[in-house]
Amino acid sequence: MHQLWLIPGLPLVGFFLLVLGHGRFTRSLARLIGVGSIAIAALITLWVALDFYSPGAAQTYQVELWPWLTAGELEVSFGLYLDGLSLSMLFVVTGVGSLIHWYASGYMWQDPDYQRFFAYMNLFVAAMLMLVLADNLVLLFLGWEGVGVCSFLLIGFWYQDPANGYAARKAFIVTRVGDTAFAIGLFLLYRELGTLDLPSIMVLAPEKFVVGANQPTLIATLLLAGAVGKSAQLPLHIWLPDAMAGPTPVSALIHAATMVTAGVYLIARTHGVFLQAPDVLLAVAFIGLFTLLISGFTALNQTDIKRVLAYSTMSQIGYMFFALGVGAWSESIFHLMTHALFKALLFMTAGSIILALHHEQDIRLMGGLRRQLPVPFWCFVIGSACLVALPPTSGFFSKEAILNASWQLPVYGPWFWAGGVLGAFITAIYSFRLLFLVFFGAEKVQPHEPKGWQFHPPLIILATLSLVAGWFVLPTGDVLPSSPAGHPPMWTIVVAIGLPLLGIGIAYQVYVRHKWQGLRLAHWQRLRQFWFQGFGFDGLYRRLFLTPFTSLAQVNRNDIIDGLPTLLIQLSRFLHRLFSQLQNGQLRAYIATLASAAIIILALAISTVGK
Amino acid sequence: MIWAYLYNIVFYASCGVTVVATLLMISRHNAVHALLYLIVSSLSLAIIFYLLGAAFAAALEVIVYAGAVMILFVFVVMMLNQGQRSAALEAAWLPARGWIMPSILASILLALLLLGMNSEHPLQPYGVHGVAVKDVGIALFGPYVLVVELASFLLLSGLIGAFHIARKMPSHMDQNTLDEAGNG
Amino acid sequence: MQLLGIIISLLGGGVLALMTGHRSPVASRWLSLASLLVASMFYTSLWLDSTHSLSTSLWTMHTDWPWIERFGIHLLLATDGLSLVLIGLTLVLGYVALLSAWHEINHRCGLFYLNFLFTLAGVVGVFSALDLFLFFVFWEVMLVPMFLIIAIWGHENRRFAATKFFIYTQASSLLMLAAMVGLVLLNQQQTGLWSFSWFTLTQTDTSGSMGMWLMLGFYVAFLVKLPGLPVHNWLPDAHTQAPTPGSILLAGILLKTGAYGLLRFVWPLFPDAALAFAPIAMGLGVLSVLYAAKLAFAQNDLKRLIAYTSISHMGFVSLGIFAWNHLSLQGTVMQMVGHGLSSAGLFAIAGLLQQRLHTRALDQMGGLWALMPKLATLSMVFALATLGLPGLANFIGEFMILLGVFQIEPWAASLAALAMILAPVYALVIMQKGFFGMAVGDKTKALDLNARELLMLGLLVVSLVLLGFWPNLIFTVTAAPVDSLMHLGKGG
Amino acid sequence: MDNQYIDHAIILAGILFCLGLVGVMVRRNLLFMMISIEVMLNASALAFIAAGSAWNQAEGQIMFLAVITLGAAEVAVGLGLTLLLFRHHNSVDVDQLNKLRG
Repeated sequence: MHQLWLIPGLPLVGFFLLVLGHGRFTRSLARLIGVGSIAIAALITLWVALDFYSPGAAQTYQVELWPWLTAGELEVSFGLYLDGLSLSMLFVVTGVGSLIHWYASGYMWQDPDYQRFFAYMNLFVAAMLMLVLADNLVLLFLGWEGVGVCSFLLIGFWYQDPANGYAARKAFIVTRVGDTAFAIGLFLLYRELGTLDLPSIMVLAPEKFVVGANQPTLIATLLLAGAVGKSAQLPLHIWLPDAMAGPTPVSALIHAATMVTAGVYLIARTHGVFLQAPDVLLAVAFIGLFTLLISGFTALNQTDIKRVLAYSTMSQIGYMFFALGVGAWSESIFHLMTHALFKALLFMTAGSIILALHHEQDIRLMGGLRRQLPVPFWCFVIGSACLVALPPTSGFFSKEAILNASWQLPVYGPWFWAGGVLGAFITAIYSFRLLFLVFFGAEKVQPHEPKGWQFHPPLIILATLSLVAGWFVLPTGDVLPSSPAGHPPMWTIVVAIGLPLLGIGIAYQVYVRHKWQGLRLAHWQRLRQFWFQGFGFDGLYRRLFLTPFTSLAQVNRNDIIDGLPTLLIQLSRFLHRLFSQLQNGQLRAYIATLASAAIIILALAISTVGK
Repeated sequence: MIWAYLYNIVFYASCGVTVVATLLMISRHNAVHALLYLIVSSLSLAIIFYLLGAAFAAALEVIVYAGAVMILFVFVVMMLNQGQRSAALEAAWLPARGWIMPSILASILLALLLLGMNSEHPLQPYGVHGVAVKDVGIALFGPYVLVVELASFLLLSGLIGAFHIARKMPSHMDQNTLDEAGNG
Repeated sequence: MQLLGIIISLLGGGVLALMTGHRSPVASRWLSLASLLVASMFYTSLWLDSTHSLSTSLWTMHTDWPWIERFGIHLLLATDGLSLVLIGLTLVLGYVALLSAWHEINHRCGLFYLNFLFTLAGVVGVFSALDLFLFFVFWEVMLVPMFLIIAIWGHENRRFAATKFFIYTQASSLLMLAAMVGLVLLNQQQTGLWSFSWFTLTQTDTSGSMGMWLMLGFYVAFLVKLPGLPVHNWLPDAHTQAPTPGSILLAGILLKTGAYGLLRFVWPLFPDAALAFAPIAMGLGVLSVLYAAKLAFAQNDLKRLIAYTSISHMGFVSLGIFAWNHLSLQGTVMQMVGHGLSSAGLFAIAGLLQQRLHTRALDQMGGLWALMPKLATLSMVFALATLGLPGLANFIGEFMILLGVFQIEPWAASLAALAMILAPVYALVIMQKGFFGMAVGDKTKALDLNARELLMLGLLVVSLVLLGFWPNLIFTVTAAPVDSLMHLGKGG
Repeated sequence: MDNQYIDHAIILAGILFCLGLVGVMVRRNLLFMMISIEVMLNASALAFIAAGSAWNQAEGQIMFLAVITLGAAEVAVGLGLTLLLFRHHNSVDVDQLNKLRG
């Protein structure tokens, strides 16, 4: 347990080595450092887990590395905190992370900036680990921002193309909006509870806050806004599809497994505050549900393979928010873990396909790849099965648990359950649409599969893991509040399994048998276009925020306050010209002014004499 | 009685002569005519002085003013005068329009002076007690007699200065201005 | 006594540099470096024996020699934790500016180093003078050489910028002088004795409208120096036209004198007036934070953009000072140090870019990452510091200021927190237009950093990260002085 | 004896003063301006005399003396300068002297 600081420390050391050794390390040495640091961190996590699971060991472990901020009554320490929740997150981050690094070492082999890539990846994992292991909200915020910066660096990794730069900045600024709300929530929390230390918040929150009072509600909403920003949920979700501009391993690691789940982790970690604000929990559920449905529909008609997976990630995280909202806390983390596995699998198989087709990402140009790319094909099938939650796979266990829990909710129970099942149905359609379009149908293009020991083993491991993961039991039981007990009626489970199968059938008919082509008719076109643009959020935000700000900035480029002094200068010059006319050298003009002055004075004297 | 009547006529006659002479003096083109009119007006002024009981002042006016100052003027005019050409030049410099603005100004000033001088509430310094001239005179010739002397020295130096400026004229006069003055 | 050593070694170094200047510029360069070294030796010895004495007494008195007996003016130099930290920052930035001036200044070097070291001496004097008259003298000593640096070694229309800078600061320091004299008279009426020393003047009762007017005199002078919103427009011009060392000095140190003045003079001397004036000042602070951030985004000239970012950061400082609780004051000190380091870095990079590309316009740059990876990564670090990335010094400063201000004025803090969104907008514009994207025009001859430049920027990056992870290095030193100032400011 | 003669004399002085003023303003020839100034001096002298005789005190006449001496000195210097002007610009137009303009 004492080597806990090594887990975030190793990737950080890896980052510094790679940065300082810029240009002097060979490619294989860079790979060794890059992948090695994460792999060792994963091993240490296992070692710590053994300690954790050993009987009689304390369920929580807190260590303070050094007193970070001490000012007056504010005591913020640079400390690590380990409990069931952070341990499960550690499994996800280091486990899936190391597999992705292993795969990335092969995927990015031809790229000139190989070392820079692994430096950023290591920094990212270090920041994510810091976020997960932080014992107070300020340190969590440090990890939170660090993760945001690394996602900016990695999305804009191929910086030559300005579009990537724009996507990176868009991601960073939109998440930064969420972070600002999170920061204001922090300030309010500190003002109310006087401390930012996580364990003590969990204790103080129930005592200090009255359930439903506006203080906890405000804090919970601000924390929710931060989580929404980072996990790309409804209002602040526009950056995730554009984030696909980064290399595929980046999308796999950051935009599927780890960073986007940070929001879920934050809500789970500060559940003490959320429990005091029930209507905010309801809002979380609603946000989850709406994101689930909207991104589901949008994914239906995307043409880029990575954008489909991006929207599917958004909808699966919507599921996790939905689970948190309905009070299924442990199930949501369980779904987080299973989703990390199969979504990373899907992204990496997509990566192999893209690499095989020389960076071709448009699924309309692919087809019939199941014979040329057997391994990616079977891994994709397993991944899609988990995504759709077919019975034996891990996806089934996590999604079923969430749907059952949603049924128990007193007021909105059945409605939530119905929304969730509808979401599952749409997920089935779009994921198998992707499968059929890419792997079935006519062979349009000649792929040549990248051989190499970095490509297949990680896929196979992940595939087996996502099949087996259903039976894992995460130690989050005692940390998070217990989810609602009780079993929903039998017919709900039958429906929950039947609908996805129905979806697969529909997808088969439409995309393999090419039936019901009517969907492509004109008046459907406008709806499909609307769905394609993600319900028009991008355009709305551009008109609402982007153009006014840029035009205001351009108009007031050299600021008007600067105009004041120049105005003063012009005024004095004008007065100077005016008075210089009076001295024109004409003697007789002077006598005339003399005479008129005399008149004025006399007139004044006479007028006053009268009084 | 006759004496009072005569006094009346002479007084107003000389006032009339002074005013008319000054008017003519201003409007003459020829410098010499203007000077002569000025002499006439100063003489009639001397008469008025006398009638007002200031015989000494009248004498001085005639001797110093009409005598010395005007003669000086005539000398200078004679020296500078370019004859007909300058008269024509004068005409050019005196457009009829030129008269309007100054005469307006002057008439306003005159009206104000007259208004100020009527007897009911004569124009006297408003709310301040001026020093009476008598005390000034006593002071002037009492302790400050030295100052009076100095003033006279000042006037003397002024005169010498003027003399010095005028003296250089012959040596610098180049040939053409001399001829021009000659045939004036 | 060490403080006097610092000031004299700087002044002496300047004069020596001048004398050797016209014979050989290199000698004057090494000489000024030597004088800086001597000064920092004095400084370290001062730091050592004041840290162990800080536990006992707050102040380490250096000199208290009578100067003008008639009005009770003494040469009173004393340092507490706060001025110690700021003098340290001055010396560090002195090294950075000197290194950046190594090749950039090549005509009239002697005179340049004279002005350079005189400005440093003036700033050290400002941070340690506790006699109001002496403070004013050092205030002028610091101002004139800075004006010369901009006017002689500046860029295209340096005359205009230098005069504007001079008029702004001079007019406001006149206000300060008037307020100073007014205060001394007020004190004389109340206590009957003439004294300019800070210790006695903090005891005078300055409530009522008279106190308010005197406070405003001081406040305006420091607001001009710390560019607050209505009187900030000298800074962008001064920065765009100043040579790189000039910009580093100006942004790194001279702006801090304004903030130091607010901390040391406005609140302790006029507690009630400052308390009454606090909401307006905080409003101004928030306004300048947001307005400058918006302006920075639209600039095409790199140095002008960085100048506006400085105004935005200094808006945070004025916001923090007028919240006047322990958190926001410690945050202000860290923000001053953090901003000093990060803006010095950014200006050094702007100078390096100008030397290589002969332009400051952002739209003529682009794709420099491939050509200059080291310079690009370092400017990335400074850009991240400017936008307040946690783990670097600026974040600690901003976070604690906002935390402190939130206790007093939640709305002001939330509005100022919006700057956390605007900051990346302008910081990443530098990276996007400058370093990402395709290379515009032929940049083949642009070469990467050499050892000297790497040392200079490395020094700054290391100190930024150091303060980001171990801010207590500064907080322990400034905890006691900030506490005493706070009690004074609360009318204690 | 402040009878109507005194009043009329002062009125005359006023008239003369204004006429002199007109002369100065109208004429461009420096000589004529000098002459008009003389007339204005005379007008003030008349006013002094009239006032002196009104209060029958000697001050009037002393001031008259002062006016006269002043007039004389002024004429002497003025004419000298006019000669200079004439020699330099060989004309007596006063408008030529406009070097001292703003």
